[in-house]
Amino acid sequence: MEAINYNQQELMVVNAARLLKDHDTVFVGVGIPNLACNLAMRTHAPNLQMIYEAGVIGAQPSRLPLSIGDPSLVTGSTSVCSMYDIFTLYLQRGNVDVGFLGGAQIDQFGNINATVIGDYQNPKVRLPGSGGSMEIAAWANRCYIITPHQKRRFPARVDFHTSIGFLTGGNARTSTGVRGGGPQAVVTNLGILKPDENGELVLAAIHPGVNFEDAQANTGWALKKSADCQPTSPPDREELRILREELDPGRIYI
Amino acid sequence: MEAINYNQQELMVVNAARLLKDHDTVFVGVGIPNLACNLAMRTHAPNLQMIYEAGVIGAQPSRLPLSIGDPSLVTGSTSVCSMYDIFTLYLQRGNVDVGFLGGAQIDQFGNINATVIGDYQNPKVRLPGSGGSMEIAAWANRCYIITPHQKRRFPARVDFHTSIGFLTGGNARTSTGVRGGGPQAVVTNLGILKPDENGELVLAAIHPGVNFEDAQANTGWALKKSADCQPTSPPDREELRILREELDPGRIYI
Amino acid sequence: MTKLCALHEAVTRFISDGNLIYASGFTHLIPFAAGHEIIRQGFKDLVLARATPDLIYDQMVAAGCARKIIFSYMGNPGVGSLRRMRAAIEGGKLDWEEYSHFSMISRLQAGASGLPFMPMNPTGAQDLAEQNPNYRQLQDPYTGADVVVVPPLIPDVAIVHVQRADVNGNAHVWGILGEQRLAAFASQHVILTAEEIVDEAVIRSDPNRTLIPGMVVDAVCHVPFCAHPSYTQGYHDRDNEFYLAWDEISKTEESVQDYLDEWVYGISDRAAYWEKLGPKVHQRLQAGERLSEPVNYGDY
Amino acid sequence: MTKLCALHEAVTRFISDGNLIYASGFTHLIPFAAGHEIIRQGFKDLVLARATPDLIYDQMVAAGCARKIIFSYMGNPGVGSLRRMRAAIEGGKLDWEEYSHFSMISRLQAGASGLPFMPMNPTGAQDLAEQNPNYRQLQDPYTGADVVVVPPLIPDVAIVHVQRADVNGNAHVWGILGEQRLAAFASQHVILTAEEIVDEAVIRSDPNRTLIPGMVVDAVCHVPFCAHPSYTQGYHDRDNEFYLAWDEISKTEESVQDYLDEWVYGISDRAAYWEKLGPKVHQRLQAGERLSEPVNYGDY
Repeated sequence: MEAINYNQQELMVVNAARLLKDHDTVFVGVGIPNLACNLAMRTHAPNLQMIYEAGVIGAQPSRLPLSIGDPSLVTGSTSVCSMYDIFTLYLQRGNVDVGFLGGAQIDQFGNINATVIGDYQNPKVRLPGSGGSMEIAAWANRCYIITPHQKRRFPARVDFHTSIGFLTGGNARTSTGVRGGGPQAVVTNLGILKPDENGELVLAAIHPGVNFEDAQANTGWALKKSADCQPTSPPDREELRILREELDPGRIYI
Repeated sequence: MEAINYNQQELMVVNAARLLKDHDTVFVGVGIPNLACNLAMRTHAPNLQMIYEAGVIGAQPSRLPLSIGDPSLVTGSTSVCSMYDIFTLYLQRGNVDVGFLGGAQIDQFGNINATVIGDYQNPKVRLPGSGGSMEIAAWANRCYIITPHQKRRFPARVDFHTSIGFLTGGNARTSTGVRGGGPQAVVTNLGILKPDENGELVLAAIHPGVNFEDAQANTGWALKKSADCQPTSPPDREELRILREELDPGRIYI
Repeated sequence: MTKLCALHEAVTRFISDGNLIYASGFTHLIPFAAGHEIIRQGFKDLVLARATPDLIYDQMVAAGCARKIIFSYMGNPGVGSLRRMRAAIEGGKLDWEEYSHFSMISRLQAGASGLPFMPMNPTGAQDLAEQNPNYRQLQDPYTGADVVVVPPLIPDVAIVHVQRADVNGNAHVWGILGEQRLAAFASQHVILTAEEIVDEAVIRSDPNRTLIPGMVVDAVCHVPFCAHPSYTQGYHDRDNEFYLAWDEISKTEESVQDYLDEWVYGISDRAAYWEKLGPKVHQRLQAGERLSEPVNYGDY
Repeated sequence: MTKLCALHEAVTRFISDGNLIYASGFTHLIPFAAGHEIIRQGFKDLVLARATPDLIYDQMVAAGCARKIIFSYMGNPGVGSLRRMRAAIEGGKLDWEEYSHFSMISRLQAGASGLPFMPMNPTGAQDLAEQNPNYRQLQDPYTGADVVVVPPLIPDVAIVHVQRADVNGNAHVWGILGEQRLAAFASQHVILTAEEIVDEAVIRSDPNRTLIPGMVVDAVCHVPFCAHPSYTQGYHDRDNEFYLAWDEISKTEESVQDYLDEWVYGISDRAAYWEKLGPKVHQRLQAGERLSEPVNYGDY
């Protein structure tokens, strides 16, 4: 069998897409999550429902959206509503199955910092802040994170809880009363981290050609490996064709 | 000068219309209040803004509306919104100057009962209930009531507070924290009652040909007369022409 | 995946005895056809919630479908009282739970939003709150002032009539909106009845008009004239004559029974009902045409 | 009674130094022309509130108009960070008050609704609430569970761009709605900028499209292309190239000053700005046509 070449972005998009289920309702961001959703829709999840934070349901963009509020998301969509409605009627009401999250730091328990490096009142690096992620992390049934695997991005503890994963683990998350299940997977260029029964992120799958030591070297805590840790299947020809030819022919995100 | 004939409905409509000011935003009901608003708009208050509880702003009905949700209120109006929005963005926010109220009983302090005669749990007569009147009475800047003057309609105390006027008088109303000014006038077929400084309804104006004893005989408490109680001017030709020819040619409400 | 089915099938599948039903519509879009179908199928012990019960609930109460009503204004709009419901309450035969319009709709807003309560400013009117323990008070944590709250209303089934929908349940609604959208989002299941079933492309031509998205809809039923004797903006007028006639019909149990026999039990569905109304009524209720000025979404 | 006036006049009349301003629009309809006019008129000490400050507030901060920002996501959407605002915060030169999107918009919802607070379900994320005393907790009086609340936001002036409005300020808006409607109802004064001023009959042909009623509007300004480099659905596209270019321009105070000199101080109004952009940009941003299917309101 001939080897198939792919880059790290493609690898992450493909693995994220595979986590989505048919009929999932997904809160989509732009960029990599948007590609993952559209790839899933064109492969195993034709009935995926995409919602954009800007209030758009059922978008059929005629081009790759470059911002979360791209006009091409609106034209030809099934419904558009206000920002208050999207956060109440959809997200808080429990109509969202999957949310995608990102941030400068993700810690051992899947908590995310997208707010500040250093002291909040005297910031060393001021980041964009929550946007919708505080609520998405709390109220979507499942959350996924897609991020390059680098030690500075995976500290043992985040400087600031912009949105929560499993806090300090155990029942810390459920005792806050949030409705969603929290982060179910972190897809990186090295593999996939998933929470164990205590809410700690452990290496649950590993990409072809990567070994555990690579992952540990790029993680800020003593990384565990799940008992059933398996290699992921490499992106297949069809997945790559869709990504490259249909979804992002200008190679903006891949 | 030739005498002008008019009936009691016409008398009440004309006197209610005169209470409205140009640029007032009015929460309008169907029937008599609707006629009063349209009459005011065609005479001294051309910039009156009419809002209907059903969520319609700036209606231009091509016929006399027969229900509060008549389709002719919608066609050609300037804006339509949901019921939640009309009660929050308009009424509770303070965008409504005038509300019209009605009910089976109005008492000495302008409190209204539109809920029940007798015991609430074992009603003798079950009435329709609040609808929007509980909130209109509390939050519109000014309220007006238009009703025939009958003793059973004007008890000293209502059986049930569907919506409040001045409660027991004094600062009882203001101490509840409601934003509106409460009932400013009750227009009847005998005259106009207005609250005195203690919030008690007193006879503030009297229609042509009516005397104080008529009013007292039809009121369920010892009626006072305000110091400046004057006769009202009778409906004039133009007011009656507009009412009869333009607003209610089918004589449904007049 | 089409959700299209006959109304009788949707009612059978999604409604059960004892359910809390919200048939929505403030004077407009009241789903009479669905109410009649519920009567025909003989459901019992329903809890019927509606801001304005209107004739539809008067008929369902008269037919013995309800054990309780939840409401904020129980009148025949522009005519008078709802005689059957009033008699049932005065006779101790019907349980009830009562609100003002705003607190009723605030309950739906809380239910639709997934919130544990909605706050309201005080109205000073205490008597209803004393009778209904769902009204509670809080202190504004900023000023210490009193705030009234009501809990979410989460019906088992909402029935919502709309002007046009696609087979997935994405629905365009215009004219008086009442609580249509909130009832759909608040409820566990939604039966959508539509005046027209249109191609998805029509819905997608104007996404801002889609107040109810297919994802919250369980069944889509094509039921023209569903709302008669209330109305559907742009499709047919309100039949005020029937609202007046009901005031007479509802004076006795016997005349109501005769009405139900003839107009509900005696016919199979809304198409038969509409045909039975006859051409004179059809003509009287014609809507005429006043089209909206289109907007451009841009060809992005 | 027309409220039509020039944008510079509206800004002069309704804005004062120190005001709390909400220039609304979530990625769409961002009123850049009004921001530029505020810069030109040299206002100081403004408190600038916006869920997503976007380039418009980055420019206003760089121009020295602001003493504080209130926000929930401070980024250059799809590009990166807002460098001037970030530098001002990191340098201790700008005060700020921070929320999540939902709590920011809940503040507007409370303001627009005349409510003392809006409840939200807990998110478990405590760090921001610990830094911002406007977040408070209540107990759900029904279940005892925790509820987070935020107080109303009542700006002195909202600036809201719309597609079409009549001279009274009744406005049709479509596409992404963001917080347009809430900002207008929450604020003490509203400056409306419109892509087109249309006859009242156009507005009245589709009242359900009127999200902002004239009664809350103080000034109506005819400002085509007001939103560039953001966009107006159906009128022109988003200028993504400029969003990328700003990432470069905003790297130094000097290049920002050069930009402001050339594109803000150096021109008189939006018409001059648009002309200066030139035909190539005009062409690149064309919207094309995708019209909504009309609806019938009925000739009642």
